[in-house]
Amino acid sequence: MKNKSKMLGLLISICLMLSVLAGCGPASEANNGQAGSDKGKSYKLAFFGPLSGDAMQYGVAIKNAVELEIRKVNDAGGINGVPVELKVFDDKNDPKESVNIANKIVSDPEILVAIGSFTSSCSLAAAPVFQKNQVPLFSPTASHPDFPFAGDYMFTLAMTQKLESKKFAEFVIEQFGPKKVATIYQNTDYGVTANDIFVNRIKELGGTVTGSEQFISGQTKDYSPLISNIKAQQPDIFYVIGSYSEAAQIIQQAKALDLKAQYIGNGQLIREDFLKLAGANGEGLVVMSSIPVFLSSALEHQKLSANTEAFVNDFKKAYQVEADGFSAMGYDSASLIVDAIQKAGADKKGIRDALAQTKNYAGVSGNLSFMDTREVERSLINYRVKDGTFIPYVRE
Amino acid sequence: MNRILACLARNQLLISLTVLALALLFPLVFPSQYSIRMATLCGMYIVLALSLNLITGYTGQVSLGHAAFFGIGAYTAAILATRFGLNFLFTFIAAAIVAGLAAFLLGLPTLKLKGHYLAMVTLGFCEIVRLVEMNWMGLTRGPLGILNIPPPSLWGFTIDAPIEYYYFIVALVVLTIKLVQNIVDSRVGKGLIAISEDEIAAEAMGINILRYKVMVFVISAALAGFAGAFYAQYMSYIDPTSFGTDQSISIFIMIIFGGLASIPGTIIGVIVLTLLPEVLRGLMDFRLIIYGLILIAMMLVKPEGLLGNINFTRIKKAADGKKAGELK
Amino acid sequence: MKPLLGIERVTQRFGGLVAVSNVSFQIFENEIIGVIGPNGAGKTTLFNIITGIYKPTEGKVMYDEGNIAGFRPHEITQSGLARTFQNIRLFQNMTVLENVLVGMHTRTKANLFDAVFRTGRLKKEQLEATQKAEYYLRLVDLYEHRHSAAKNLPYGSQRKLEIARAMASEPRLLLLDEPAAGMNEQETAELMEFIGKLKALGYTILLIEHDMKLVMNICERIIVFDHGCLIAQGEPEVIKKEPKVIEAYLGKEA
Amino acid sequence: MFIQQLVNGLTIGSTYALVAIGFTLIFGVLELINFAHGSFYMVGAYFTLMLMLAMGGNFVLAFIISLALTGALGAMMDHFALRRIRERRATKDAALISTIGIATVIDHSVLEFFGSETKSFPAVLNLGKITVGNTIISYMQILIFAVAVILMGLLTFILYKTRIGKAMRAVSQNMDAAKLMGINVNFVISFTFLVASVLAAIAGTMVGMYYQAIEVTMGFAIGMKSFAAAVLGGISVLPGAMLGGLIIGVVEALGASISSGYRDAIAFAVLIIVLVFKPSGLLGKKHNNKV
Repeated sequence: MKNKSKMLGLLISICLMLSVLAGCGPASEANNGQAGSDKGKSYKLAFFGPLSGDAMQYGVAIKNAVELEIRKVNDAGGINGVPVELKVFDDKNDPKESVNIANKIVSDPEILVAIGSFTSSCSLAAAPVFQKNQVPLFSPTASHPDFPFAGDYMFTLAMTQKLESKKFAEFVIEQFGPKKVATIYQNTDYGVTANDIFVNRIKELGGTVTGSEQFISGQTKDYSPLISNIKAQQPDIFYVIGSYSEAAQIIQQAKALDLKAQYIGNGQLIREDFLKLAGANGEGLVVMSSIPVFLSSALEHQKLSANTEAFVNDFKKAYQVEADGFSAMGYDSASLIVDAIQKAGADKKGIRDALAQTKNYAGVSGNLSFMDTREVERSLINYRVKDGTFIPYVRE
Repeated sequence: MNRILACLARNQLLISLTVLALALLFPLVFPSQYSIRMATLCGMYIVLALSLNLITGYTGQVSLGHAAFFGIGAYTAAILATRFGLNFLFTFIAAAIVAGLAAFLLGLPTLKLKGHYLAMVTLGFCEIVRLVEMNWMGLTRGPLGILNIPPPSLWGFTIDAPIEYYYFIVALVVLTIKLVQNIVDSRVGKGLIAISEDEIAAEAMGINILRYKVMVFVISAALAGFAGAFYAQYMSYIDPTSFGTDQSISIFIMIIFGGLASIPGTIIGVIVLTLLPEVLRGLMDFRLIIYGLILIAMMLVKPEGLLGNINFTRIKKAADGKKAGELK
Repeated sequence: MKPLLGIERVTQRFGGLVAVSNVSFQIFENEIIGVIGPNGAGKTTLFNIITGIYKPTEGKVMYDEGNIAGFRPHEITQSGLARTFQNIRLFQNMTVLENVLVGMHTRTKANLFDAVFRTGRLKKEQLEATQKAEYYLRLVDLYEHRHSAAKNLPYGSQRKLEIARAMASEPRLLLLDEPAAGMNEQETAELMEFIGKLKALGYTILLIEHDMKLVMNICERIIVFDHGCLIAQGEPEVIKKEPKVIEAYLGKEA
Repeated sequence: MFIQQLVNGLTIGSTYALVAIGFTLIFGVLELINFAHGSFYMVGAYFTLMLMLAMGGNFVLAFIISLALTGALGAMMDHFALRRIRERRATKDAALISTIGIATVIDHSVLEFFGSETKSFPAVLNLGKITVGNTIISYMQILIFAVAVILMGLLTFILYKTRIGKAMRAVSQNMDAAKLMGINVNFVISFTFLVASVLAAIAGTMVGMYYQAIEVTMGFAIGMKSFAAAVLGGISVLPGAMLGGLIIGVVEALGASISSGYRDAIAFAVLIIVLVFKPSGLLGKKHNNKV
């Protein structure tokens, strides 16, 4: 018994020593980017996002889409014959990690552009590092209004909440008239900003806001106290701002408590899992979104542009899973960067300028153009849930 | 084994000087921004872990709310720096004072609680502080966090290059070690250790238990506030997610892993546990499973931590005593 | 002669149980008083009342013209009462010397400020304290073991260390709770001789003890407890013959 | 509206009580905060769901196998990770860290095999609901409350009426003395972990059925609240877990109706205030220190 624990102890300490030595060694990036391209001439890009932890599903979807575009470009001989190499990092959706990775990326001068991160708080945390080192940071999904202003090397493909929520409010008033609106929103940077802008715009357009309830995601599964509050205010419209799993549970509990109102949601809900989770309770839900939907159930009712069609099929073939709005944004980010490198070559400042001039680019995630403040302008695409699927919204 | 310890103990001063020299040379040997950044974070966590060790290691009071004071310090410094642009002397000291005050207000009524009850109160307090940071939009901008926190600056000289931050935190670490050592090696320190050994006997020796516990709680919180101020001005962006109970628990694991009531143990524990996730970064998904397994294995092999209850000063005195004994 | 300590009609109830009922007695300077009585007679409870661990349900503990009943234990030690415990309560992982240094807590003044800045006062005081502590350790001849951990000492030495630690707070009244418990013949004799030395040094001692030989030889006055009441008080010879005492110990003749 | 919030509070409270009973059992017998308890709650729910999907919706069988699996996992945890720490007389913190390690391993293994998206839990018992005035109470809410009471009763029966229960109480009083009395302490403790893990699996499955959704983070979310409930009620006192759970649930619901953001802050503030005035919890026995 005695020597067994000695041996185990030895094993542990060796493993620890190794890990400490390896850790302190000169910055040993875990290079698990694209296999194949030699160390020689190649355009190096980096991707960082949540590849583990609770936001893993979103990060992986974007990474796959980016790799899909880069594989396509490399198969077609790379950019003017030079292959593209992608280094991938996992920031666990933790701002501290994103900054660690940002420092790692800027330490390698060859990396031209960094794609990431998924959430605004991670992208905001990493922004100063990239801005100081003049390396363009292109986040496919960061929708925080401050992000484009964190530096002139910052780009995002998502319409910031300032524009998106304003358009949502205008849509609601236009479709349902100046009614009584109640909101329930996730206490994250996305949720708080989206709610504030939406609520102010509703008031500006003459609607009345009966109340806004807030919840901390991951803190509890029971929203009944908040729903009972809202029910007492008898709203006509109930806008749920949260992830698809939270929204599904909120809607399910609201229906259980007989909250009678027109339920509306935003782009985060457009997923197969939402329909499964919400089930029958989802019927009649109206969803406003600035990013497209590629769910197979919704595809029959929709006519897609040629390149979107190709993307959806390629993604399904490569990863046996449905493409979603996030992966579409990832794909567009990669193709925009590739075009910019084509124009400006391996010069970061040139790439930045090329990206800034993009005007009504017919991307896979819809037609978009960069305003001079590097914010993105998009048109809304809206849906209604009917018989368990998203169908294009049509005024009833 | 104790022969090695005795020899280590005898030339304690020599070893700590060499370690300090190594620390000073580190940025020249590993110049990349990434390694300097990791070393700076290690330094910050050492200050945090040493301050927690004062409460849990030396005074035996389990506190799972240390990240609350870390957060309070960070937010105090961030708010003062962004709104009033004060130099770092002011923001750091203000952060320490506010964190210390919070510890006093929490400690006075609750420090009569024992063991798991105190652990729960501190855990609850940490969650309350995080929720206040999340909801008090006017002060902390809630989940939006505070942006562009200016780097520490004093009379025109600003610290912003990674290497400057590194030497700044090394100085803070040395200060903290000296402070903890001085407290522990004094009459006050002996009183704290007596409390951790046997409260009833300690009180019978005339030690005012509550006053000592509140005092050590306030000092340790002030140090955590100090580290928080450094974190805020180093990262230039903070939000409530990094000051939750999971952070408290990870600091707690570091001191248990390194060894309670042992300054070298805490330092090693912090370095290993801060670098481990980085080293395992390559394994992407299995990283945290392995982290958990290492924790379990470590507690099986050495439950008292790497350098648990090895008190070098005592070994040194015993060695001198024996030598003196032989002479007499 | 003014009594050093006066117990006036002290009663202690735990729920329904009366552990100490209406006890009064006095202790004078430089006396050695023994407290005897069968187990559960309330001796240690009385001790805990005097040293502030329990606040008496009724009654007063007069010390220096003030009623110290209900004071916190550390206040009572500060005012000059020191105690040992029935089941040894040493600081196990601290060294022998450190245990005694903690005992001197009330007699040393270095505060947090001194500690942090290692002021001259701290160093000077630490030196003096160490010398005084070594003096006490020589008294109980534990000087050689001063750097070993308290938990490694044999049982008898741990008892002596606890007494040395109590003496280190320079008390006017020393309360010993069964100091001879678990000691063999030879150790008890040494203890008896040591307590004699303490009397010569001017200490006033109140001790609880079951070892009749020790009590009868060393104590000038004996107080007998039974079922929480004080049933007898006086010189050893008188107590030996006192019928109530014999009855309490040996039970009624058949 | 107040009654509705009360009903909401009692439901949330009974889910906390269900989990808190497990905390109190482990703490009562071992004086150990079992940080992995939340993970067993989550893993129990996942086992039930996955088995049910694999066996074509046969809920009862899936449920029973899940209880067995989670119970075995609990006993294994004690046998491999905690037993040696006990034998080496190490500090309680070492065991605490070990449970944190186990929680990390379990959570991330589930994340690895089942992915991080929320899984929908089919509504096995669709019992419908009744409306009293404008308050809506679903039968499922009553069922959860009833199960919590039944489990507590069952556990009290085991502890006070069976031989193994007597052994568990003996171990909780004094482990070494229990050994001398010929009690196989390691078996008893592993059995305690088995019972606690089964309780956690029951709680996880009930909550999964009621909310019709489970996710990996559900364990951590409820872990802290139910530990607070166990402490509020007076840790190591069984009815205390029930009482503490209900109080925290109701306070949280009422707090949420005042300001949804500070919902949990209010619950923890109440806990701290109670502990300040009653240091060993509401039903906890005030143990005076034997000198």
